[in-house]
Amino acid sequence: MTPRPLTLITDNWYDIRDLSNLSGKIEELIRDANGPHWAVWVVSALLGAIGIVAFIGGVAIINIWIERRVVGRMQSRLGPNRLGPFGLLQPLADAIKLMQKEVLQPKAADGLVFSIAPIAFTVPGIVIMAVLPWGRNMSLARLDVGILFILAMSSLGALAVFTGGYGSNNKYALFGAMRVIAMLVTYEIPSVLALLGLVLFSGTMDLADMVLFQEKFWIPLVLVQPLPFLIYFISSSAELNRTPADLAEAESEIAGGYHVEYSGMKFGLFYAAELINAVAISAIIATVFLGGWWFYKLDELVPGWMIFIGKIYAVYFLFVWTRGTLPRFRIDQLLAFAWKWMTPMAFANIIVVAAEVLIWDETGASAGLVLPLYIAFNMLFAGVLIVAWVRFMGPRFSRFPDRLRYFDRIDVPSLPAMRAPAPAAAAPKSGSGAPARSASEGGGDLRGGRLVGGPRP
Amino acid sequence: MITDTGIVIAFYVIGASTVVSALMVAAVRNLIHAVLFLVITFTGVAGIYIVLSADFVAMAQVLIYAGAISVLLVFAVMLTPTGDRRNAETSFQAPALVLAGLLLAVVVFVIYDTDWRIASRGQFTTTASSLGRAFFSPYVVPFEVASVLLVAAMVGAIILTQDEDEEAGHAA
Amino acid sequence: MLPEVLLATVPLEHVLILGAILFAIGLYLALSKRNAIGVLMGIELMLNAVNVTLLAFSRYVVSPRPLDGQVFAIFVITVAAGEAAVALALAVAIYRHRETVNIDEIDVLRW
Amino acid sequence: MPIKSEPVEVNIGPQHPSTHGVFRMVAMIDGERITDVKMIVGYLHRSMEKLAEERTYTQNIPFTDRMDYLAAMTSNLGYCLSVEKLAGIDVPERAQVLRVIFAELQRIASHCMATGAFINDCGAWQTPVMYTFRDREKVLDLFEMTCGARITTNYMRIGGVAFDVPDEFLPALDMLINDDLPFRFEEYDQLLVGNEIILMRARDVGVVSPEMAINASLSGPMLRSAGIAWDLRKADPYSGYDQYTFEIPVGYNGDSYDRMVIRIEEMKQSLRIIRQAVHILPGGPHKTEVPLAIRPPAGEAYSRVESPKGEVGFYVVSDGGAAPYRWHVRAPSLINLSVLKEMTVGQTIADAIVTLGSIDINVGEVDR
Repeated sequence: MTPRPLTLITDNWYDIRDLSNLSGKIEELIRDANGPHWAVWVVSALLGAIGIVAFIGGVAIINIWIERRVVGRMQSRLGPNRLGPFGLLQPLADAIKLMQKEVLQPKAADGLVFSIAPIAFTVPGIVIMAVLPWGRNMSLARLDVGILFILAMSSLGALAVFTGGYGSNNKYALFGAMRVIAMLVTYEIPSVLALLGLVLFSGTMDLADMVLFQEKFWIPLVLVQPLPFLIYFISSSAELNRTPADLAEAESEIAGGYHVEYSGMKFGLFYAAELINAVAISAIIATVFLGGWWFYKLDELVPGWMIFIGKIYAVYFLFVWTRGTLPRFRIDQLLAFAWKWMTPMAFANIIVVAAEVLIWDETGASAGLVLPLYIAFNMLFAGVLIVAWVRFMGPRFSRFPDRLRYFDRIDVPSLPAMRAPAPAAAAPKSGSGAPARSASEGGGDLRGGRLVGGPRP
Repeated sequence: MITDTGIVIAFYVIGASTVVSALMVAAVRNLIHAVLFLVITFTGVAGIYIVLSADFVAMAQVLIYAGAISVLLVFAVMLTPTGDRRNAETSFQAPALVLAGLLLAVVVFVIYDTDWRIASRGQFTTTASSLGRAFFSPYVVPFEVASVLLVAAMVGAIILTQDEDEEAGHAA
Repeated sequence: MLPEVLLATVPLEHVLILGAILFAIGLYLALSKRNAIGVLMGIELMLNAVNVTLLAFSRYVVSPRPLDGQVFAIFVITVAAGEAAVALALAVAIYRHRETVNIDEIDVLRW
Repeated sequence: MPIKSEPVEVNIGPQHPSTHGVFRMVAMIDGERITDVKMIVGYLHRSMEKLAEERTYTQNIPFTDRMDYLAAMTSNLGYCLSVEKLAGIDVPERAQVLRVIFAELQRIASHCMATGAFINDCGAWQTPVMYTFRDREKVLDLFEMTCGARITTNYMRIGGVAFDVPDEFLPALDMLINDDLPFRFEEYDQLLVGNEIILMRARDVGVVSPEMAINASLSGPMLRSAGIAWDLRKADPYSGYDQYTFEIPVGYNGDSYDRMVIRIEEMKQSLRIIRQAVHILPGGPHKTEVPLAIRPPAGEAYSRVESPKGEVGFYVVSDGGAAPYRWHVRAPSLINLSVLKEMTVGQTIADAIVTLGSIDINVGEVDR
């Protein structure tokens, strides 16, 4: 895909508020020097690629530290703090350690597949970065079908995970691989539907145009589309294998899942790619929901890419937060959640959005009137939909568990040999429906609980 | 007419790698490897689409073929027992080879023998929105039929893979 | 400037030949593979080859509605997706009944 | 006709992040469902019961530390009670109360560990473990203050306790049980009890029916979760437990969730006991003087205490010599583990991990 011609910026090239000034300057120089016409493309592509790879390298290094520090704070401990100021050099030490380690490969592993998987896992996350608008004129490849590209690329990552899990010839790894496949098939649908609502509303699939839409109407789309934000956030955390849905690695169940056999830098690639993918998804959310490089008038003072990175890390913090807080779902619960909850909600949302777009187009009302109404309605709609779904489709356990029973006296049954002729003391042994309540008479105090005995049906 | 140097290079590189990986699909002995090579082929074909300036179709290709159909294939392969995961040929191998070769020869002959009405048109600038318009004005009936087809396929797939015991239970 | 080689164009014939090669490989796969899934892979490859051809015509050939080829390609992809789902469901169903996906052995309808 | 699938034999353990040590569980797995479980124990077997026959009664106390190394105090206590019963040794009043204080502190420490590790097995990313360890550390600090050790305390002695508590102990304890831990337990209540994901993961997972619990001789939270009110501190009081007011929380369902809630409630009850014990802590000696090499009269004795894991019993047979003739330990971890197969078959692999976590085994005690 050829990128669109870069708009020449009249600003000075050293104006770092917009890095496209630099590439524009270089383009100009090449034109002036009568260079070959394709050199412009090569140079600008190289510049953008170098910038993105540098950013990703920094991300892979620094995000380990960020994640460990933030989670450390959440877990009432300090996190890495020994190596360098605030432990900032810790990721470097980790990386050096990983590089030094021997790369083991199981004897029965499928060699080619085993080796390709970490690389194939890393590529999509990096490629996604190319279509993101980093500033008003800063996107390496401005695709008309940017959102479709993102969805296509993020679906490739799961196949790489499957490849690694299958190639390892390990049962745990195969479990992880199959779980990834099942989750991909399931979570692709709500995430596509969630983004479809946004595409409908903004009328474009171009990410740069979506940011411009949000700039034009002075509103981050998350306000207009709260439900897709939730759906996309949850389903992308499933695609990213992060903790509420990290079934593919599930350390406590399948001991690391698909990368259980990887060591050394191959494991390092998996680890780095997870961080890169997390940042890529955060960047997507920051672009389409939070307005990318635009933030009211701030983008005239601060370089757009700085605002964008700030938003990326705000979303990334949400990911770290959920990871540090929530336990994991079971695979059937996770899949059921996608099919029974998120997919119908996403469909309902699309219908609502389509109606809203139609109303807006037909009436031609001004944005200042329509958008606040839509915000209010959509927030209300999302809340009502979620609450109603919880009511009707919620899990079968009671919202709050049965209170325990409390006994402060236990009558001990005498042994048969010692038993008096008239066995007065009731045995604490119980039938299936009636657990012991021998102590409940007398001083037995049943504090504020329903006395419903026996196993639940 | 595609004349841009980079695109010309890209076409031949992508085309060669696509053909090679398609050949590997036929050649490798392990069905999973065949599926993985097929994914590379699909991605390569998507690259060809981009060269032909059909960006929307290319992305749909990656999303549907490389993302979804290959996953379905993987699923199906994993559902078959380990012994059946070979990529062997039937006794029709030689006739199939001859037939495919003959077909290729005939098609290539026809390609060179036909006088195509080639336009001197540049690349398409944007396809997504015009495709969308095409779907909703001249092609609205096929579009709806396609959606019906997909629903039918979905229902059919569900019915085919449903457990019969379960089915009986529902009927009863 | 560039050497002459790099100024070459991609003729329509080359794109069509690429499509033909892919189609031939797909045909070979579909006819010769023993595993039902292998056959299905061949069919998908053939559909892809057809799409390449369609898009090539859409790109090169004069037409009042130049995007028709792409529209048709998208319909082909749609049908291919449905077909893949149904065919894989069939493969699973056949495996469930006959405990094989070897198409040499699926021959109850032979006579 | 369902798709015929090949069951896979998966080794969960001995080196697995959630088997709490070197326990090994060979599971036949069909898809994600477990069809059969074989338990293999013994990787940590140190033949303590045999080694004890070569050592004096006092020398055997450290062995009990290393059985349930997460609840060393209660193991110490059970063993000392059995020898005291055998030799007819009286324990001073102060030592009795100190024993209760430390046993209940140990219960808090052990339940903290069990709860945190259980949520970790549910898949949380170390956060609950860090929270509960924070509180466990404070308890262990008190142990260190008193006897110099944190885990393998070796604190109880035949006839009393090894050392009297230092002067700074009681203020520190007072701060812990009145200012610190109550708020922490409230925090656990808010975070864990009623948490939707934990409910989804642990409700109706690893269910023990009351019959099964009694037939398999389960004890501790496992038994109480099944709805059977049984606690040795009430049923067979030792060390003066009958003079404290506290309650035994009992569940309804016998599932993993009930076990977790029961553990959290028991920690609160332990705080109650400690408060009363501090209140009545008398002066006097902390230990009856007994000879280092006790030679109890020939005979046998069995004494049991309610350890955090269940009923830990020590059976000592003396032939009149300086070493026990036979020493046997009823280890609650091993016996609670014996129903693992019944609890896990039919569940998914993820449920099995949760179930195992909710049993709260300690492989040091399982294998001895």
